[in-house]
Amino acid sequence: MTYDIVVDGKIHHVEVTRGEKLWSCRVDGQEMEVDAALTARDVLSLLIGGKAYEIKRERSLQGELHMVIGSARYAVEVQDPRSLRTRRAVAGADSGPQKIKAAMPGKIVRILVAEGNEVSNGQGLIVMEAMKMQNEMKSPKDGKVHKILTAEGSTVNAGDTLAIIE
Amino acid sequence: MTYDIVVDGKIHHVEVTRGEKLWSCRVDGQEMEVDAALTARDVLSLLIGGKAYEIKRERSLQGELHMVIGSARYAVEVQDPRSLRTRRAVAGADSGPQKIKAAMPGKIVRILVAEGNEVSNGQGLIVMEAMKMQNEMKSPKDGKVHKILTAEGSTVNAGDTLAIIE
Amino acid sequence: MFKRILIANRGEIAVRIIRACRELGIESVAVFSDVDRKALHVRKADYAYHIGPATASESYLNIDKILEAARRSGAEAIHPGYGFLSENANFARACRDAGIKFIGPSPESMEMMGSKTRARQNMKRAGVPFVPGSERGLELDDMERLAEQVGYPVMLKAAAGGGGKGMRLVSSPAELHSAYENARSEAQRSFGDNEVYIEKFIANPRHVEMQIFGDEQGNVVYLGERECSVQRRHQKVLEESPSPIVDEDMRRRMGEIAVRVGKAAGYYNAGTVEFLVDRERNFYFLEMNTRLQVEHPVTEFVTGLDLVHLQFHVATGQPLPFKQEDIQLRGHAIECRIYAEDPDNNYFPSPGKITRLISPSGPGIRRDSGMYEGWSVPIEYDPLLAKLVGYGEDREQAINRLLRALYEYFVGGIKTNTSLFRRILKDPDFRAGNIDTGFLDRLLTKPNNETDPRRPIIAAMGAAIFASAEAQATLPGTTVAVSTNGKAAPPPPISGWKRMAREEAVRER
Amino acid sequence: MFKRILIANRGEIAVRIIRACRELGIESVAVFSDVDRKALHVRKADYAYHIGPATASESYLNIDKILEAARRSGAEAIHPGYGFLSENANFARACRDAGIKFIGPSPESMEMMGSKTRARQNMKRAGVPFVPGSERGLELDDMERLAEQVGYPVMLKAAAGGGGKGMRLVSSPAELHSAYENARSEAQRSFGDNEVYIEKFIANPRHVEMQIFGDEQGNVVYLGERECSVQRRHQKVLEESPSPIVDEDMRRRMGEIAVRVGKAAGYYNAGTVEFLVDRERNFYFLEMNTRLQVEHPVTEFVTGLDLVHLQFHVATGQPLPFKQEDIQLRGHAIECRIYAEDPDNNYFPSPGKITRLISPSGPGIRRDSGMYEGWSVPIEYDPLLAKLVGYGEDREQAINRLLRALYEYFVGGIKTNTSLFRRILKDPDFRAGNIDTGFLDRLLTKPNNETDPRRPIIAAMGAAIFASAEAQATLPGTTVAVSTNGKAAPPPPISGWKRMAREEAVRER
Repeated sequence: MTYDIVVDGKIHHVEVTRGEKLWSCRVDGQEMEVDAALTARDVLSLLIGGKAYEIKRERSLQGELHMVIGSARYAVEVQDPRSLRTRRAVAGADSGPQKIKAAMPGKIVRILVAEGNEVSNGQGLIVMEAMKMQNEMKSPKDGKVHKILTAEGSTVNAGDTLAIIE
Repeated sequence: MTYDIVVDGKIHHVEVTRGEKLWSCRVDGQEMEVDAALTARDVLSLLIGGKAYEIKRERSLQGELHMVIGSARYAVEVQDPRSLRTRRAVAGADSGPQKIKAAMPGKIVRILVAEGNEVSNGQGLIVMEAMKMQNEMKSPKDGKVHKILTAEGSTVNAGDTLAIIE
Repeated sequence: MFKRILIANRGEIAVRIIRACRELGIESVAVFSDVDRKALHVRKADYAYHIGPATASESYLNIDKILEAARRSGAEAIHPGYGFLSENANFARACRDAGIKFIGPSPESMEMMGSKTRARQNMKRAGVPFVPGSERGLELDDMERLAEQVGYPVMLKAAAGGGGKGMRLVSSPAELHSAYENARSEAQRSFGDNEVYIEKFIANPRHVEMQIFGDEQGNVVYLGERECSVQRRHQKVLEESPSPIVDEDMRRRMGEIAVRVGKAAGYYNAGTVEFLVDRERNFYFLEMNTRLQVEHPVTEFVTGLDLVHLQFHVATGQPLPFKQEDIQLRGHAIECRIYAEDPDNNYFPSPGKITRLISPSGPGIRRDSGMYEGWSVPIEYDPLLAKLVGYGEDREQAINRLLRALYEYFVGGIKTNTSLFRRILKDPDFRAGNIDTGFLDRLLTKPNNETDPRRPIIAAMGAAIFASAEAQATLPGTTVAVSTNGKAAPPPPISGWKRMAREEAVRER
Repeated sequence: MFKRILIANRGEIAVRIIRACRELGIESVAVFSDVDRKALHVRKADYAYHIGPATASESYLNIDKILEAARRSGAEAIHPGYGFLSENANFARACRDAGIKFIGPSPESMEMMGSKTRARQNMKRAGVPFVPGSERGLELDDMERLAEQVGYPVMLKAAAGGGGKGMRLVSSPAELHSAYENARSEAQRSFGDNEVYIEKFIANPRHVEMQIFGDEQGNVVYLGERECSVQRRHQKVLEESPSPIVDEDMRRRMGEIAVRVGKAAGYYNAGTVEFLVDRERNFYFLEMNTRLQVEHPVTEFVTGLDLVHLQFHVATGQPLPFKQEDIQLRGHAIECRIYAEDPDNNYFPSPGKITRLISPSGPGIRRDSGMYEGWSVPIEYDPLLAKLVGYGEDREQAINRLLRALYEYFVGGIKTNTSLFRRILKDPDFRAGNIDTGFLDRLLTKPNNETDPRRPIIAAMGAAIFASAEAQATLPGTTVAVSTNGKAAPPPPISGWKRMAREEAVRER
């Protein structure tokens, strides 16, 4: 089977075919014979020419798919080559308006910018308190505060959009 | 709901009804209010008047159901009151012919009795080797060797009947 | 020994105390809020009582409800753990009035030490060295005067404080006013007491603390120091014992002063005396924590003692079972605090359901955990999930064992800060013992390049094999819908896998 | 240090060695048979090579295949673990010839010690005390003569033997003949060598062994004893250090003799000298094990050392990093060998799928395990699943911590012998240190009444609640079919539970 797979924003073209004992894999044109075994739920053991890899699959609360190899974690998106989402996924990172979302429920302690302000990548925008900790949410890019969608003291839920940077 | 539940060979009549917060339970006529929560797969937490019990459910390879409480393990059979299996389960223990079964695959090293021999409870019948260990299978009761269904040196599978004591 | 003890806490520390109870044949009584019915400490206890809603003030911080649970359960003693009511003298007194033994120091010692300014006065009399600053809470104008006097930068601190709450660094007179107001309001919010005092700020000090232990006969011993300089936002992240800069002589001097502090406070049970250490290895009294510390396991590893067993022992009124000279320190131990927070997202808390948990074990590894697979981390409480502690013949072996254990540790479904510890433990400065309270902030500004060019390709292949094996159960050619199903646990292995398994089974004959 | 090491073993010991490799930055190479593709040691290693079918003689015991894997992987050294090829001098020699470092003693030392009779001769010269008996394998008639001479009861032992294989107790001349034949055939089966020798039988001795460690410079030290008297069918079940009957003086005398044994054999790397101890605490040389022992973790706990790190270190040709007087023994450690066997069914092996695994951790607990949830224990190999080791300030605390950990340990789907350890650790004789090699057989004849009259009722209630919650997803009134579905993992929680969960969710707001 053939997939376009986005790993940390970079596309890889992957073909996998299961043979009698091994899988034949072609990644970005590179051929490999792989001994693959599911050892436990969401845990895949790969042997490639003697080298062993354990891959743990995880879906986060936000629904992102991650592959964890040893101590490294990779955000992965498995794409139907015909779909268009891939390009977005790769391009999306920096261009266009960015929503600042609450990753979890909490309370807005302070808002550090106003609509229309110019902000730079990494600049603090909103201070939120959750799990007894205050956390500053920073701007993902250089740009302008298009909208503030919350107020100091208000309580927000996971996924709520708090501001939009364009 | 109502069940006849056999715990280590003894029948208990159990009625359970789930209420808003608690379960109402009646075991052998004794009433109890129980706070029950499934904490993990097959792990049940019960609070009965402050006393906490963690019950782990297990089905063995042979399909027996066990309830493990702390360090104690109980063989349990959940019965539809209308069925007859209960009585068997309770009575069965000592009466009638008993099959000596191989609990796992292995090799028959020695057969210590012959058909027709009188045997007493706990007397060695067959020596089997598995997992690098020799194990003697003993008679479950006083009786007579009705049949020997295996031979020295033969390999047997789990569940094979090796002998019958009557 | 007590027959039954109530643990007025939750999470890993409640589990750790329940374990000590079971080891000593003591029945344990857990308490839980609405969101903790399925918490691990409830699963492990012999008794468990519901004490109210998630909000701590209505459950774990509610003295009446906890004493009520103690009465109902017939507990003879209460262990407060750390945090919550552990340093609340009113609670200790309420226990005493209710005829229930509070496992900790007397309310009087707690009060004396609870207010930093009063502690300071008492300690000064005992000849304990201090960082120059105010003896007590100050009004703004007095504070401005004193700040000029000791010289900027200065640190503002909440008198009732702890754990960085209500602390502010002020590097110039211009900043003093707003910092003062913020510190007061945060102190008020956090401790219901807005008293704030001032201290000369020591640049990049080390934070070293001394474990002491006293009995009700007045004996006090010290059990070695802990280096706690690795902090983020004034919160300890990693602790170790011994400290890389403390030699036998310094340990003896620091220990004897800590014992003097304890005796001056009429202290008994477990306590910790915190010191600031400057570049010249001068140390200054910082504060005393009148409770069992989060990081007590590193001391247990190097002393071989069980501090919770010891707490129970002295709480029954018996004297310490050993003298100072019997303490044998051996080896090196380091603790990592595993938090539910996202290192890739500014360490933002990451509660939620733990869909997968693979835990390390093996030589030199101790794990004190409050989580389990399938449990949901509530948003209401401190995000500390577990403590991973490594022991070694020496510091290097302890570090290497921890790195090995962190490599094995996998918490799926939520984010944890395990990658942070890999960075710390691999850092050359850390490995050389060159750490101070500014270490971690400096480290986090460095780029993190833990990368193997081959790995992303393996990740892609793995994702494809997962997808392919599962796709074959559904329509061929379809792909795994990543966006859907995110919140639920991943679907069970389906026929694609089953077939694969069968093939393997055949092959294995 | 080595760059890459192959581990010629499986199960918990392979995992333990792989961990040591990772801790020291060494790449680990696992080998596996057909049935071990999914074994934990394969999951944890950096490299893994398939070496053949399940039958050990065609895989883990096959020298050519293992050396071939070593060549393919580029491993510079091989650690044999215990069992399999660990005491096979031909393998050690084959490694040497292949230019691969065998992590263990020289083949010459192994050969000298491998044959008990030759070891005996050498040790006698070194002035090591012996149980009276034959110097070497005997024919039946010589054996009858010698048996009369030393007096019955006597013990027959396989010269190449170990672990109880080929051992026979003979209490009267009448039994000698058949016992001799059985011992020879079993020895032949087990070791391919039917040489059998004879020894005077010491009634209810203790089995105490001394850990020694040597370097290639000829230095040999002892690291304290292990009491291994708790045995079933001559198989160790539980080991501890220190021994309840060994005081400092006896430890020194026993240790110095063990060092003499090592030096007489030109021994280096880890080794163990086994002694029989009679009621008067006289000890007699039994045999030397030229490998790392299963029970090495108890010594690691009391010495604070890592013996596998140390094995790597001396295998690189470096001298021991410490002297005898640097060894600091502290506290007490006990190991329980967790086997896949059924205590309620005559300890019959119980392989199969582990459907549920809840593992203990916390203070003073070390777990070296080769299993994981979802893994199937193969029938082809030794049933040792894991080792649970408890440390304490003293023996009592170590016992109590182990009991606590055993209480937390749950292995579902197969049977394990955890209940056996609860019986042992609660037994008054054991707790008093009154143990000998007959202890366990005596204990097992006693009735086992670990019963709480209330528990069966709770079990019934639990079963009913499980059934009721699940039944509601299917037809009301139907019950759980116990007989079906037995082999598969239990079905996932279904709507009965879901509803319950929802109700709780509501309640928790």
